[in-house]
Formats: sequence, C-alpha cells, structure tokens
Amino acid sequence: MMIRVLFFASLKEQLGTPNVEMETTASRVDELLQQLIEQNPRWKPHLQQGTLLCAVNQQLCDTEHPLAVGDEVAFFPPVTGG
Amino acid sequence: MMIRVLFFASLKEQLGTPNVEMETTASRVDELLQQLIEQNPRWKPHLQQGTLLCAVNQQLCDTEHPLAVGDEVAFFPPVTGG
Amino acid sequence: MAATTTIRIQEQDFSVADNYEQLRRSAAYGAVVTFTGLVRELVDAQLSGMFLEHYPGMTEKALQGISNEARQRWQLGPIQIIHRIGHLQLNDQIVFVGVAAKHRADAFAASMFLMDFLKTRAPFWKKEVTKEASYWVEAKESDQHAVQRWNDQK
Amino acid sequence: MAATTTIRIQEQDFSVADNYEQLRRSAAYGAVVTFTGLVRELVDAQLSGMFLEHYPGMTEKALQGISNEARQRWQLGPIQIIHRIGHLQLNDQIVFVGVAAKHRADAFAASMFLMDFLKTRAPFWKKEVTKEASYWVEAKESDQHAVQRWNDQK
Repeated sequence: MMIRVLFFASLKEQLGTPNVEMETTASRVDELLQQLIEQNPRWKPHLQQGTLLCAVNQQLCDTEHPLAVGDEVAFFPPVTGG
Repeated sequence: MMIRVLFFASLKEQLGTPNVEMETTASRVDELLQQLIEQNPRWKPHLQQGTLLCAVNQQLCDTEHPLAVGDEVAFFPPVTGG
Repeated sequence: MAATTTIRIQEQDFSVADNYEQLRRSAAYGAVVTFTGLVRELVDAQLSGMFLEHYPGMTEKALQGISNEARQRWQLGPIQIIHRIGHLQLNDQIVFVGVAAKHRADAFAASMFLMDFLKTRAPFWKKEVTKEASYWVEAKESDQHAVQRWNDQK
Repeated sequence: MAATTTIRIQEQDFSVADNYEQLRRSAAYGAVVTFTGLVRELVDAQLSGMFLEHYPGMTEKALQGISNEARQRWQLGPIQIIHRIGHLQLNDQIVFVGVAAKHRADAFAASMFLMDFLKTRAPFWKKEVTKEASYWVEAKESDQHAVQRWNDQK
C-alpha cells in the first residue's frame, strides 16, 4: 500500500527531504521505520533518535500504531513552540 | 491617650458613622472594642460579629495587638474587592 | 534593571491594551500574564451597577506588601495592579493584574497569588445595586480557600 | 450561548488589545486571563531572529483537541489561541492564549493547561538565528514536567 511520510524541523534537514511516498507492506509504524532505514541506510542514526515523535493522520501516537492505506505518517523531534 | 477609630462598608452603615476619635486607656485592640461597646451599647451586636477584621496603622492584625498614642485603628467586614 | 511595581486605585477606567504594552516593553521578560475582572450579571437579580468602597492608604500598602511577597517567591519583571473604586456599571472593568516574567510558570503563579491575596487581604468592599435594592456583597469561602493554599506551600 | 474556540496559525502579528476586547465582550464571564509569549534575548548569544516551522493541519487539530479537553475540565467561556509561524524578530509576539470564565480559578487553570500542552503536544519547532549561526531549539525538560502534572491531577 501507499503511505505518505512527512519529516519536520531538524529531522527534515538531517534526511534532506520533507517527505517521501512509500510503497510498503508495514502494518505498524515501527515496521515502516525499519523499512525506511533499510531503503536509506544513511537515515539510520536520525530515525533511531530516542526522542523522535510520530503522528499518524495528524494524531500523536506510539510506534506500535497500526497503518492503513492512505495514512499520513509524520516523524519529528520534540516540539518547541510557544 | 487619643486613638482614631475607622469603620468601613456595612459596619460603617450599621454604626452610622465612618469614624470616632476616642480618649482611651485601652492597651490592646480587644480592650478598645470593649470600651467602644460600653460607650455605645447599641453598637454591641455589630462590633461583636465574629467575622470582623481589624487593622492597626493600616496593617491587618488580631485583637490582641497592642495600642500606642496616635494609632489609627480600623474595623471592617471581610473584604470583597477584585 | 529594577523591575517596577505599579499600583493604582482609581475611579476612572483603565486600558488593558496600554498596560500590556508597558509590560511587554522590557526586553528581558518573555512571558506576560494579565488578569482582568469585570462587573457581570447576577444569577438571582438584575444588577444595575456596583459601588466599590476602599480604605485609602491601607489599600495601597496592602497591595504593595502582597507584590513584595510575590517578588520573594518568584522571579518577576514588572507588576501592575489597578483597582477601580466608586460607581461601576454592568460590564465595566473592576480590577487588572499584570505580571511579566522570564518564565511563564512564574508569571502565572504570581498573577494568581496577587489575585488571591487581593481578594482576601486588600480592603475593598463591593455593594451590588439592583433595580430593587442595594446590599454589601458577602465574602466567599472559596476565596479563603484559594488564599490558604499559598500558606500551605510556603 | 455556546462558547467559541478560536485557533489561528499565522505569519502576521496579532493584537492583544483586540483579542482581549473579544474575550470581554460576552457578558457572562467575569474573569479574563491572557498569556503572551515574546521573542527575547538569549543568555549566551545575540539573537537576531527566529524561525518557526509547523505541521499544517495537525497543529490546528492538536490545539482544538487541547481546547476541548480544557472545556471538559473547567467551566469556560471563549478560548483564543494564536501562534505565529515563519520569521520573527527580537521582541516580536509569538503566542497568545486567552480564556474567559465565570470564575478566575478556571480561567487561570485553563490558560496554564493550554500553554503546557501547546509547549509539548502542538507541532511547532523553533530555530534560533544568531549573528553566527542558526540552530533548532532543544525541548526543555521543565516543559515535560509542567505538562505531566495535569495527568497526575486527572
């Protein structure tokens, strides 16, 4: 299935791209992360930062969150607004 | 000694006066209160309200506070500003 | 830079906009909290206005004392306290407390502290005026509880 | 009367005066609390500006969700949240949270709650720009502690 993955702030700069469209068989966020790393070995240290947050369909969630067709997944560092 | 006594808000209306100048031998606020009641028996229920607050020289205090020449003593109901 | 405390007791209205601009002017403080209290409708009678009496002299001292205590508890920039007296109408502004601080937690805590002490220690008295009568407002037990928590935390 | 929640994410500046006037307009709420956050000087380097990135769509949803939760916890009137994005200068206003309520304790608590959650759950990121370099701001542990207390109280 097709999944849209977004990156923000320092992570976006580290990976060098704001988003990727991915054909994936991942059923959960953690599997998707694993596939992203396999396809882009250079991304490994950045995507394995322990403080990274993720959102599915614009809701914060943990990496065990299930994925479905058309989901929008986002990874980003801890937020610093306000 | 001469003591100036002020009354505010509902107490002022109950007693019918905003202040009295008093020649007194009272050494503490509670003695002063007793003398005020002796001189004005009609004031008794109003000056014996348990919720009454007092201030000596514009500082909140309890009725055991000592008195000195020239002190400004005030009695008033619980405050309701803000 | 010494942080200023401004205390004003006045009959005339005040401008929250002007007060805020003064609070934000100091470049050292990134957080500004304001509280404004307004004359609102009563639940059980139609309020036509309000009269606010105070104890001149003691009011200013009490508010200055409360502000000094707030500065000992938290790191604060400018503090502004404005309280109106005399006759007020429905929807009028009654009281303003504004605090600037480096950290928002300090600005929030100090604003609440100042309001809680103002409500229980500053000599102001409200008389509510309805179409039928006027009467002195009773002190609220909730305000006594609100102020008590600061002593518990001391 | 339904109390409105206004959420705005915008590049342009905002007027605390206008926001306050909107909050006080509703005759039902006697207490208005505002919080404003400003771009301030850094301790260890000369800040020349700031860049604020956000996650469009999610930001609005997150702030709406936080506001809804605040309404479940406290009795609130109108809520306003404004957050700026893009390039900001020293002394610029960044964020505004305003809450009207019948009781001041509710207005204060909700304002703090909204700010604590905004700081830790709303997808904004700050990049500080000094004369020498620019870098992403690190999240503060104190903000994590601040938000945790609301869960403890639940």
